[in-house]
Order: sequence, then structure tokens, then C-alpha cells
Amino acid sequence: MSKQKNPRPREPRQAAYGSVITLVCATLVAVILIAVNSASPAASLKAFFAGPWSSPWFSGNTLDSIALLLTASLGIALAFRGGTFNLGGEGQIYIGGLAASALLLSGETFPGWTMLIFAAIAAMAVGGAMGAVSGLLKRRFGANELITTFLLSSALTPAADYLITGPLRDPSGNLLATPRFAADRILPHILPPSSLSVSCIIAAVLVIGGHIFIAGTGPGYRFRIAGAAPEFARYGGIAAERYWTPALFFSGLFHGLAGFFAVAGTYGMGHLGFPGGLGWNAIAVALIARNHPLALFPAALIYGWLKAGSDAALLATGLGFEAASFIQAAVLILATVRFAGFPRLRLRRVRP
Amino acid sequence: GGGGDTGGKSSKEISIAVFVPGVMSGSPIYEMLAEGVRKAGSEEPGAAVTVIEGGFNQAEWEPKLTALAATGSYDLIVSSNPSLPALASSVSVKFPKQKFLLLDGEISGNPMIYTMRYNQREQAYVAGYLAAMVAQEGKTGVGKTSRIGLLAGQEYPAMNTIMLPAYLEAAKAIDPAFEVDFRVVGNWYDAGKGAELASDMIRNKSAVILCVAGGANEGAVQAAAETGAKVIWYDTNGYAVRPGTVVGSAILRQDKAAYEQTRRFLDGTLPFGTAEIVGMKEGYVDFVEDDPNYIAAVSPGIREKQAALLSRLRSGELDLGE
Amino acid sequence: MVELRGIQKYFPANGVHALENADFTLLPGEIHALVGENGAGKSTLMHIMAGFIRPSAGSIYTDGTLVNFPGPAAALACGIGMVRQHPRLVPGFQVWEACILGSAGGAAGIIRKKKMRKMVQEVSDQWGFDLPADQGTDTLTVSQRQKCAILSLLLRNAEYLIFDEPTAVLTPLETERLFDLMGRLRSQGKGIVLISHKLEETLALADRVTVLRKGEVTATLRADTVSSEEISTLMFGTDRETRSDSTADFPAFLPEQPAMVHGENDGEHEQAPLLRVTGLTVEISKRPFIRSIDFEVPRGKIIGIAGVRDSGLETLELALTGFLNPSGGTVEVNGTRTDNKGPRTFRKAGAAYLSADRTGTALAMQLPLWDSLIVHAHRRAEMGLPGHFGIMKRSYLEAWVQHIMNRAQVSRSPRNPAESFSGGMLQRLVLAREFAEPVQLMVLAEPSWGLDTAGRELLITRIKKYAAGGKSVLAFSTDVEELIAMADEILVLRNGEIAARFLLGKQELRGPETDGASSGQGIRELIGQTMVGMGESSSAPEDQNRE
Amino acid sequence: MIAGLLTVAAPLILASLGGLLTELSGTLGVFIEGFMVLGSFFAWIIAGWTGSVFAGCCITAVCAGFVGWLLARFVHKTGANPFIAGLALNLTAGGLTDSLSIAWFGTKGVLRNPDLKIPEPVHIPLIEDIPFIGRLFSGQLPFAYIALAFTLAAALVIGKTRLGLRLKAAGLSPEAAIDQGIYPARYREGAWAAAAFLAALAGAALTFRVGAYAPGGVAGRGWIALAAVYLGFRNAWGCAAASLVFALAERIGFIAQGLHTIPATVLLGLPSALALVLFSVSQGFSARRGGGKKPPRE
Ligand SMILES: Nc1ncnc2c1ncn2[C@@H]1O[C@H](COP(=O)(O)OP(=O)(O)OP(=O)(O)O)[C@@H](O)[C@H]1O
Ligand SMILES: Nc1ncnc2c1ncn2[C@@H]1O[C@H](COP(=O)(O)OP(=O)(O)OP(=O)(O)O)[C@@H](O)[C@H]1O
Ligand SMILES: [Mg+2]
Ligand SMILES: [Mg+2]
Repeated sequence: MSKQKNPRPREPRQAAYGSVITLVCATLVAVILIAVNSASPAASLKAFFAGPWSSPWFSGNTLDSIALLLTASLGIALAFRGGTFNLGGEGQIYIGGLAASALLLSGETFPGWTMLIFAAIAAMAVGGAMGAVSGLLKRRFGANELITTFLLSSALTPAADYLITGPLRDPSGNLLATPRFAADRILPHILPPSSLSVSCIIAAVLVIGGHIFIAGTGPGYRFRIAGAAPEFARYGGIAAERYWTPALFFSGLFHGLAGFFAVAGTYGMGHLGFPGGLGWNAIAVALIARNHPLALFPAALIYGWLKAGSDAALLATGLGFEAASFIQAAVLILATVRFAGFPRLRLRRVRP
Repeated sequence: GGGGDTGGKSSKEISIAVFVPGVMSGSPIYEMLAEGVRKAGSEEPGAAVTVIEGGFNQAEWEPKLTALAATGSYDLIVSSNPSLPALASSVSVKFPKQKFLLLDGEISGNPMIYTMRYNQREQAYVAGYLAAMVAQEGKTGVGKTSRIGLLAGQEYPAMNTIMLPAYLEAAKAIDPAFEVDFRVVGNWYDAGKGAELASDMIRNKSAVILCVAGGANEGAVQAAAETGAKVIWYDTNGYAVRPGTVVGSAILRQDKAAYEQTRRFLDGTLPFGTAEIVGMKEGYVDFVEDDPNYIAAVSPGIREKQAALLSRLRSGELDLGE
Repeated sequence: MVELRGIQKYFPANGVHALENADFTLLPGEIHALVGENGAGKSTLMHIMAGFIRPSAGSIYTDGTLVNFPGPAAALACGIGMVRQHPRLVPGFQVWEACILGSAGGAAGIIRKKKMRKMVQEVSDQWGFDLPADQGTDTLTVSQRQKCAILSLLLRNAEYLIFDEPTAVLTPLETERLFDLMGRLRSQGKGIVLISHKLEETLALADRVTVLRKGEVTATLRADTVSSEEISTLMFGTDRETRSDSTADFPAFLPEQPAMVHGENDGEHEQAPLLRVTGLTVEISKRPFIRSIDFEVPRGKIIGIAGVRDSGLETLELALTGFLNPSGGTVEVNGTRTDNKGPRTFRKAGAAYLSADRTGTALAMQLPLWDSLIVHAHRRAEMGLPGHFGIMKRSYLEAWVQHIMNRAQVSRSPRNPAESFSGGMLQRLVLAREFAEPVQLMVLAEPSWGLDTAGRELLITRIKKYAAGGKSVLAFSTDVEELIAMADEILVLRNGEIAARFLLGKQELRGPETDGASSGQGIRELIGQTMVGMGESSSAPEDQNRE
Repeated sequence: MIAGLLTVAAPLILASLGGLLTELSGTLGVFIEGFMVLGSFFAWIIAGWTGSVFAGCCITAVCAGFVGWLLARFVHKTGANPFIAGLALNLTAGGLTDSLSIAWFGTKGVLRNPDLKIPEPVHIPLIEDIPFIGRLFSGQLPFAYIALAFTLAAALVIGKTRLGLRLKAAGLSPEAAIDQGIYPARYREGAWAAAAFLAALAGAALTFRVGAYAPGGVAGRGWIALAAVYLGFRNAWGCAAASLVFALAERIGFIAQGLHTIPATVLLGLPSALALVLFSVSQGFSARRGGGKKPPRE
């Protein structure tokens, strides 16, 4: 009996087939939509698929956006595995990034790298605190975190808008943004002049760490059991409700970190509304990856590629925003379709 | 500044990109921009115009602009926003061969960038002048007040440092007792909020509201129409939006500017490296006073005084500064 | 008449052929027993008949016409309804709502609350169910849940009713009542399927019996012509040695088990009881559920606690094991106070516990079985040291799970979700999991729930062996026979108090009511009577009606 | 302070009723925002074509309901994630309205139609004269009354009919519902259809309140409506009350802007902050009220 060679779970393999089919379908849909919408389909298609990787500069930018997606979606996936849902990611990224910006702009005379570390900690603390508040509200009052994370974000976002357009704004420029950070207070870049910075390495390490935590550690086991089967967890001496706040805290923490990466790595300053939907896209990525940390890599890669691709097509051939949103919608919805479920439908046709 | 170097190009293929920092929907300013450039392009055989939207996220503008320059396929990038010159000059460092034509902003000395800035002080001033007169006259649904409103989509530098002060200054020129109720929608599209905010301003006795809130203006007009208050349109001619309620239109001739400057580029006469500032005197900022709706809605006394102001500005007799 | 012909069922997810060419016929006005060992496919066959799942091949006929059940609604429309082993009721609903939920009639029909409630209550009373129509489904006991499910079928006039192991957790009296109900339904011309592992009583009731073995029907017989031995042979075949107790003990690679030696080498603790309960009282919303209970579980003994519905059995179980904070009294495990400290402390003090709620609590049904099996062991697999960040030792867990699977004699990949295992397999697995824990005190609720006769015998020998090794077992059960078969002492719980103690050591009985010894059968009756309060002359059973 | 509040709240009420139905059926109505966008566009267009606001609203809402049903079916059949499907619909709604606007009117901007007769406030003779109530209930746009009517209808359907009972069952425990011969998917599809219908109506209410179609005018109200579902204790009248609370909070924010003491931009967060506090506190109270009843297990 023990000769059985470490039987692998079936589900992931089916999910993998499903993902491949999904990818093919999504690509097809994207091709069709571009062909229909573009004046010069060939050029658009080329821009769409190859654009994101057409030069070191483009590749760097694409990879950088993928790193941001990875970091934030790790936050979403963790929240989910711990039995909670974080809808406030957008605001956590924003406010975390803002906190980092404030530190990076401060007149302190510490060396640049210390300031970067402080800023990262500040961003994570602020984001984490926002998540933890929702966690505590859930635990203390039973307030649904779906709503509190969202409301907390939307309550604080205008204040952040105010800070960026007011006190923190660069008065010498016309942009609604903070001044550019000093050169030694920007994350080291990997592929200059693109925006790719060391954040991509950190993000990858964190995601792998997240996987090891979930799949290989005791606390991780308790964390995911508390999220997936709270009654059973309690039976096993794991108090499920104790994991809500940490789950949301870490979720907020990773969003804050994504905000830090964005300001200190990607942009070098804090713009008004810089997350620009990153939080929402991270939810999509996490759901595509079915909240499995390692699956975040392909999911973020595909998602980031498609997004960069539609931007590239937009720039190269003036493919409208509308078309881009169609493509994204199509990819999004297809990405979660469970093609692995189709055999079930086929079985039904068996003669009774 | 030079400019003769594009002269020989007119027979070859020329492609122009219009970079819209934002989205086209609900933004007449950008529609006019695209329209002006397209018109110029259509007159030129072999010229192609592509319009590209940059979206609302300002953080993405620079990368997108850079990407646009990086394609190397556009002879000229046209755009319009006060923040663009700074972005363009940083792109210019990486892609020194890219030419820019930027409206509504200012930078000089970069041989690849031509800018043309509008005198928004004048634009806001003529609006405030009329608003104060209409409010003072008291024929609105609000009655006689010394309060006028300004509804903005967002707070931004030009709004806080140029338009709002000029608007107030003009009102105070009518009567020093005037004050301005300044409100912010928070975005450029929430018409429902626009209506609510305008209602509240009207309840607070603002008789006339200057609307600079994009699509959210629609709500403000509706709220004003319901209560008999008045609004002043900004950037485009808005009398037809709601005849009788819209009592003034302080406009920008962005289409004209875009057309003319693109034309100059195509003719090879655009003076890159220079920055022009244009206002009523040059005819790029204006107030529409020949519209029948204006004549019907505003009493002759006020129109006369407004016309006097306008003619002093147009002739350059009155200089408000920038 | 419902006919299943040539039914096959293949589960592609785990590659199991649960049914191969099974035929089954249910006539109106008969009680048809369906028996077979654990995992034989009984539940699967009946799920197909009730439309819960679709067969891979085969056909279903009702009254001679071919039908196709895409879902339970279609089966219900043909008058076929099933009471699951663990009836699933809508949480947060009241009984009457849960009962009329699926009843025929327009979906848009207006519901008049009072009228409906009264109607449900009337039907419930008419069948002798003790089921308040306005009670919340969350607070129902297991037998009440079952009744609720039956009631909803009766309300929609189901002609064919399927019962999946309904008697597994019923007290003798409740079983009697249920059988009586089935008899009445039969006399109304309804067809009934009864799945059960209790062969004797089933044969006594049923008209016909069908035996399933490894997915195939081995025989369909008239119930009065066969004995339970013959049926047993048909069920298990003759190769019964495969089910003998595996003597494999903890593999050598398991670490020394310090957790299990709580006080073992400690001379002074040697004689102290493993569990001591003093003055335990539980009140919920000011209502007493447990009233000042005292008892002890000495080393090497098996103590059974029996009780009927509302006796507080479940409450006591929860309060003992730390899932419920008692309002008074103490619980000591191995000399450590564990009350008010949660389930973890209870376990840490050296006790294991198997809850009665298999599907909801003791297992994570949706997750791979693996996750359920390592719920206790994973803490030992953690390398614990700060430097290791709590990383678990994989090889230890693999071996541990394999060990549990071997002990439970389930040979299927533990990566499959728990819900794809049959009821009896799951029971064996959770039992094996708890028995593998290095502890001295085992608290079991309904230990033989869902086990077939062979499994039951095996369990009893195992428990006895376990106690013989100096460890103790505390078993909660509504099944008196099971307790009599294994326990040294039985406590009978009634109205939240211990109404009687029976010492069974040497087939002799000493209780407060009777001092004389009596025969085995006598004990059973006596305990049964004590449970419902008939043997007692003085205090009449308190009114248990919930307000 | 309360004049016209019901009109302002009407779109929120309608949308949150939709949110309530999907919530009861067991999913989060992410797609409500998208259907509001579609409703605000098509109601305006179709009203323009037919010359009748009523026809515009009806046709739009019914079509939206059908699309909502299709979407639910798609999600159910393919096992797609309902949350993502909702996000996708929201994206599509934005893209579609823009594309069609360009195709039909040559602009992505504001669409006006001076020929269309916009609904006028309705004054109810007797109620108008009651001091507080009169200002709250009279002089509102028809949509306010429609929203109230739908609230009543929803409350009746959910609380008093077998349909409502089954809907709740489908959401609370799909397994238990299946055992009773109820297909939760069907109820979910119905709920999505109804929610799409209501959301489209809510979008229409927004457009006609403004008197023109302004792209982007929905501006996140779909999400606020979802928050209102919880703030309203997952109850139809609660949804209406919560929507009113949101409208009131927003109005308080606007009034505060008029005082010019706190920066206007900061005040834009006030409604959300107020809602957050109210929500947490109310949930806390309800948890305490229901606390004792919790059974030892489950
Ligand atoms: N959903 C499922 N997926 C995969 N396999 C299943 C599923 N349900 C049942 N099986 C398998 O089918 C076989 C028959 O199971 P079934 O539940 O019918 O047994 P049973 O006769 O009811 O046994 P028990 O007496 O233990 O309840 C078992 O091997 C079981 O593991
Ligand atoms: N927290 C609670 N609130 C209200 N009623 C409860 C609560 N807990 C249990 N009950 C009810 O109190 C009664 C006694 O509960 P208990 O679970 O102790 O009975 P039991 O002896 O386990 O019965 P059975 O053996 O039939 O399951 C039951 O009717 C149960 O529904
Ligand atoms: Mg079974
Ligand atoms: Mg019980």
C-alpha cells in the first residue's frame, strides 16, 4: 500500500488543463476583438502581443507592472486563504504609497537606503493597519470585512488625494504629484531607463515565501484550515476567528508594500491616484490563480502581459480605450471559467 | 527657435499623434484638440493623425508618453495640459529627436517643444464679472445676492492659483461684498453629485455658478434649471445646453489653436523652443456674446457692461496679468 | 413501483467504480432493506434513485415508464424522496419553513405564516413527532433533524421514502418509534427503503432485503426467509480475515511520544483518575442544560454515557471537551484543570476527542482527506524551533497519514476530498486518527456511527484492547447495546443529571434502582427505561418543552 | 436638509434592492455597477428614440434583466467566478457605452436631448402639507416613488412568498435547497436578472435626474449600493433606509464643503467614513442582540 508513489492531487492538474484552454480562448478573443476594432489589425496584433517585450525598455516596464501585481495579489490571496476578503486593496496601496512618499520626501538626513527601509516599513504598517482595522471590526462587531475594507479605503482616499494635491505637492510643477524623490531614495533599477527595479526580485521571493508558508508550515496549515473550514479548525484547536485580523493585516501589509514599490520603484514620486486600478486587478489575478500563491506567477504574467499589450496597441495604433476594456473583460471572465468542469457536462449525455 | 526643418516633409508621409491626458468622453477640450489636429491633418495629403488616450491616472502619463516617443513613428506629438511640458522635457532627454506641440502649458528653451498657454485668468475673470452682475441684478430664482459659485471637478494648481482668484477678483470688481462658494465634485463625471452640490450652493444663495466639472456640469445645469439659478459654461459654447439657464460661455479656442499650430508645423513654420501665451487679445480666449440665447437670457444693461469689459480685454487695453 | 436496472456509477475524480450493474426494485407498500458493508455503494445507489447524482449507465423506471432524473426535483416529482444520513437543513430557518420549503405549489404562493406553522405542527403531531414547528433548525438534535427531513417528505406526499442509516444514532425507544412510523407508512401503501447496519432489527421489520457487495447486488430475498448470519455472508463473502485487526503499531520512525506520558511515570498520579468532573453545570440563556454532574474516569476503564434526546448528552460532551464554557464546576484531565480553557487545553492535557458531528466538525469535507488527517499530527511535524519558521516535516506527515489509512483499512488516495469517501470509511478514518494520538484519555461520541457489523466488532475489540493498556475511554452514545458491549460502567443522563450508574464489569448490574444482578437482556431494558425515566417512581420527568 | 433626498436616494435604493436579491441568493452583486452604467445609457437612448421616458426605462430594464439572466447562466454553466464575471461586465459596460456613443452620435461625451420631456417632481396634495414628512415624501421625481414601490414589492416577495423563502434557502444553504428539490442556480439566475433589471432602472433614474446622459455618471454608486445592503441588515426596508442614510451623509458632506473649513477634497470621504461607523456599530448591536441565541455548535 505504501508502495503508492506519493499520489498527486488530481484537482491541480485539471486546473492546469483548464488554464491552458482558458489562455487559448482568451488569446483568440483578444485577437478577434483587435481585428474588429482596429484600423490596422496586423499592426495592432503585433503591438498587442509583442509590444510588451519589444525592447528592454518595454520588457522592463511590463515586468515591473507584473511585480506590482504579484505583490498586491499575494495580499489578496493571503486574505482569502485566511477566510477573509479584502476589497480595500486599492486604497491600501494608495495610502501605503503615500506614507512611503511622505518619508522619502522628508528632510531627514539618514542615508538613502535607510530611508527606503523606513519608507517600506511605514507603507506596510499603514496598509497593514488598514487591513487590521477591518479584521478587528469583523471580530469585535461581526462587521462584514467585504464592506468595511471597501468603505475604509474610500473614506481615506480623498484625504490622501488632498495630501498629494495639497501639502505634499510639488509646487514647481503642474502635475498633481509630489516632487521626485532624491536619487538615492529610489529603489535600485535593474533595466534602466525602464521602471524595473529590485522590487520584482523581492516580490518573487515573497510569493515563494507565501507558498512555503501556506503549504509547508504549521502556522500556514492552521491559517488555511481556519479559512477553508472554520468549524473543523475549531475542532482541531484552531480558533478560526483569531486568524481574521492577521489575514487582513498581512493582506493590507502586502498592498502597502505594493504602494511602496510603486512610488519608490516605478514612479520615483507619488502621483494623485497612482494605483490606477492595481488593487482591483490584483483581485482578478488572485482569483485567476484560485488563491494559490505559486499560481500567482503565471496569472500575474498573463494579466500583466495582456494589460501591457492593450496599452501597447493603444499607443501604436490608437486602439480605443473601449476596445481595450472589451479585451480585458473577455480575458477576465474566461480566466476563471472552469474548463475542467466540462467533462461533467458531457457525462450528462450518457443514455439513462 | 528653429522650425524650418520640417518644411520638406509635406510631400512625404507625416504622422501625428494626439496624446489625450485623460479620456475623450465628457471633455470638450480634448475633443477640440483632436478635432483641430485632425482638420489640419486632413488638409495635408499623406498626413495621418492618431489619437491616443492616456487615461486618468497621471502616474501613467509619462510612461505612455515615453512609449509613444519610443515607437519613433510619430513626427509630432500634440497634447494639452499644464503638466505636459515637464513630462515632455523628461521624455525629450531620452528621445531627443521627438517633437512636441503642447497647448495649455508652458516651457521654453527646449528646441523640440513648442508650447502655447492660454491666459486662464482672463477666461475666469470674464466669467466672474458676468456672474456677479447677474447675481447682483437679482432676476434669478435665488434673488438678489452677493454670492456666486464655482463648481470644480477636482482641485488642481491652475484652479486654485489662477481661476478661482480671478473669478473672485472679477466679482469684487462689481461689488467688494461678493464672495465665492467653491465646491469640488471629486471627479469629472459624477453628474448626480454635480446636481446635489449645485443644489446646495443654490440653497446657500449662490445665484450663478461657474461650472468647470466636465460631465458633472450636466447635473449642475439641471439643478439650476429647477430652481431658476443660472450657470456659466466654461471652455465651450454651452448656451444650447439649457437656453435661459446658461447665461454665459467663457471659451477657449482650443480647436483653433490646435488647427493653426498643427498647420504651422506642417508648413514648417512652428517655432519650436518657444513658449507663447495667448489670451483674448489673440482670440484664443473668448466670451461668446453673439449667441441669441445669451441675448435672450441676459438683460441689456449687463450685456453692455460685459461687452465693455470684453472689448477692453480684446484690445489689450486692460491687462490682467497671467 | 420504482425500478433501477443495470445501474453503474463511476467516479472519475478518484477512479472508483462504486456500482456495477446493480438492479433494485422498490414496490409500493413494502419496506425494503438495503444492506452491505461500508463502501458497498448503498448510499450511492440510493442517491441515484433520489436524483442526487446521475448514473454513469443504467436506467430508472417508475411504474414501468423510463424516467430521467437530472436532479432531486425530478425524483421528488415522481414521489421519490430521501432522508440523508446527515439531513441538510437550511440554517437559520424555523422547522416549519424548512418543511414547506420544497412542498409542491406555486413558487410565488403567498405564505401565511400562522396557517403554515399550524399546518406543519398538526402533521408533525399527527405522526407523533415531538417537533416544535417554530424551533430554529440550528438547535435541533440529530433525531429532530431527521424528523424534520421526514416531515418535509410527508408534506409533499412522497410515495417512496429512502432512509439512509436512520437508526445509527437513535436511542432504542426512538428507533422503535421510527420503525412504528415506517410500519404506518407501509400500511398507507408507501414504498420504503431502509439502509441499516443493524441486521437483526432490520430483518425483523423489512419485507425484502437486498444485499450489495462491492457495487454489485448479490441477492434480493424475502426478509423472513433469511437469518442475519446468511446475510452477513452475502455481505462480506467468506474472506473475512481482511477485516481483522491490523496489528501494525506505531511505526518506529515516529518520534518518542512525550505527550502521551503525561503523569505516566509519575508515581503519585498512578492511581488518580484520568478524568475527574466535579459539579459541572451548564446554563445557556439562563436555562440549565447540565446540573451539577460529578463523575470520574479511572485508568484502564471504559465509561459509557447514555441518554435520550434532551438529556443534555451533547451539551455535556461539548462542556467536557472545552467547546463550551460551563457555568460552574471543574473538569480535570490527568490532574490539569481544562474547563473554560478551550479545546486545545483539553487535548494538551492528554485527551483525544471525536465529536458526534462528523461532517461538520470532525472533518473538512470539501478539502482533501489529507488535511483532515493531519489536524492533530501537524503540530508534532512542526520542527518547532524558532529557526525553522514552523516548517513541517513532510516525511513524518506522509508516514503518519499512511499509518492512519492502514489502521482504518482505507486504501484510497488521501488527496481526494473527504466527501468522496463513504460514511463508514470516514468513521473508521476519524476513529483511527484519534486512536493514533499519543494520549491516555479517549472521548468518543457515537463511536460506531455508520460502521458495518464487522467494523463494529473490530472497534469494540480495539477499544477494549486500548483500555487494557491502561488508558481510558469515555463514550457518549444513544446506542445502549454498543455501550453494553464495551463499557465497564454506564452512566445514564436524564434532564442534565446522572440518573443512574450501572456497573457492568462481570455481567452484574448495580444501579440505584435495582441492586440485584440480571441477565444481559435485562440490563438493556433496564437502562432503556432509566433513560426515559420510566423506572423511576419519584421525580416525574421534567417538562422539556422549549419556550 | 431633507428636501429631495428621496429623489437622490432613489437610484441607490433601486440598486441596493438588486444587491439584496443577489446577496440573498448567495452571491455578491458586483455587476450592479455595470448594469447601472448600461441602464443610464440605454434608457436615455431608447427614450430618445421612442420619445417616451417611460418606454425608455421599461425597455432598458427588461433587456438588462435578460442580459443579467444570461450572465448568471453563463457563470453557472461554465463555473466562472461570479465576482470576476461581475468585474468583467463592469468593464464591458464602460467600453460598450463609449463605443456605441461614438458609433451613433460621434462623441463619447455628454448626450443631450432637448426634445425629450424629462419627468417632473410630483406633488402629493395632502402629504405636502405635513411638516417633516411632506418635505421628505412630496415633490420628488417619479423615480422616488417607483423606488418605494419596489421596496414594498421586494419586502413582500422576500418575506411573504414561497419564492422569497426559496431564494433565501438557496443562498443560505444550496445543499439543503437541492435536497428539497430546489435548484439554487435557478434562483440565483432569477436574482441576477432581477438585480440587473433594478440596476438598469437605477441607472435610468440617475440619468433622468440629471436630464442628460453624462458618461461615468454612475461613479461607483453600484458599490455603495452593495454596502447599503449590509448596512440595511439584508432587509428590503433596511436597504431603503440605508440608501437614505448614504444620501444624507453625502449631503452633509456637501453642506460641510459650503462652510469652507475643512479642505473640500477631504470631505469627499465623509459619506464613506460615516457609513463605516454606522455599519460597524449597527452590526455590533445586532451581533449582541442575536448573541445569546447561538447554539453551542454550528
Ligand atoms: N462523491 C464521490 N466521489 C467519489 N467517490 C465516491 C463519492 N461518493 C461515494 N464514493 C465512493 O463510492 C463507494 C461507495 O460509497 P457509498 O457511500 O455508496 O457506500 P455505502 O455503501 O453507503 O457505505 P457506508 O456504509 O460506509 O455508508 C465508496 O468507495 C466511496 O468512496
Ligand atoms: N444554545 C442553545 N439554545 C437553545 N437551545 C439549545 C441550545 N443548545 C441546545 N439546545 C436544545 O436543548 C436541547 C438539549 O440539548 P442537547 O444537545 O444537550 O441534547 P442531547 O441530549 O444531545 O440530545 P440528542 O442526543 O437527541 O442529540 C435540545 O433540544 C437542543 O435543541
Ligand atoms: Mg452510506
Ligand atoms: Mg445530541
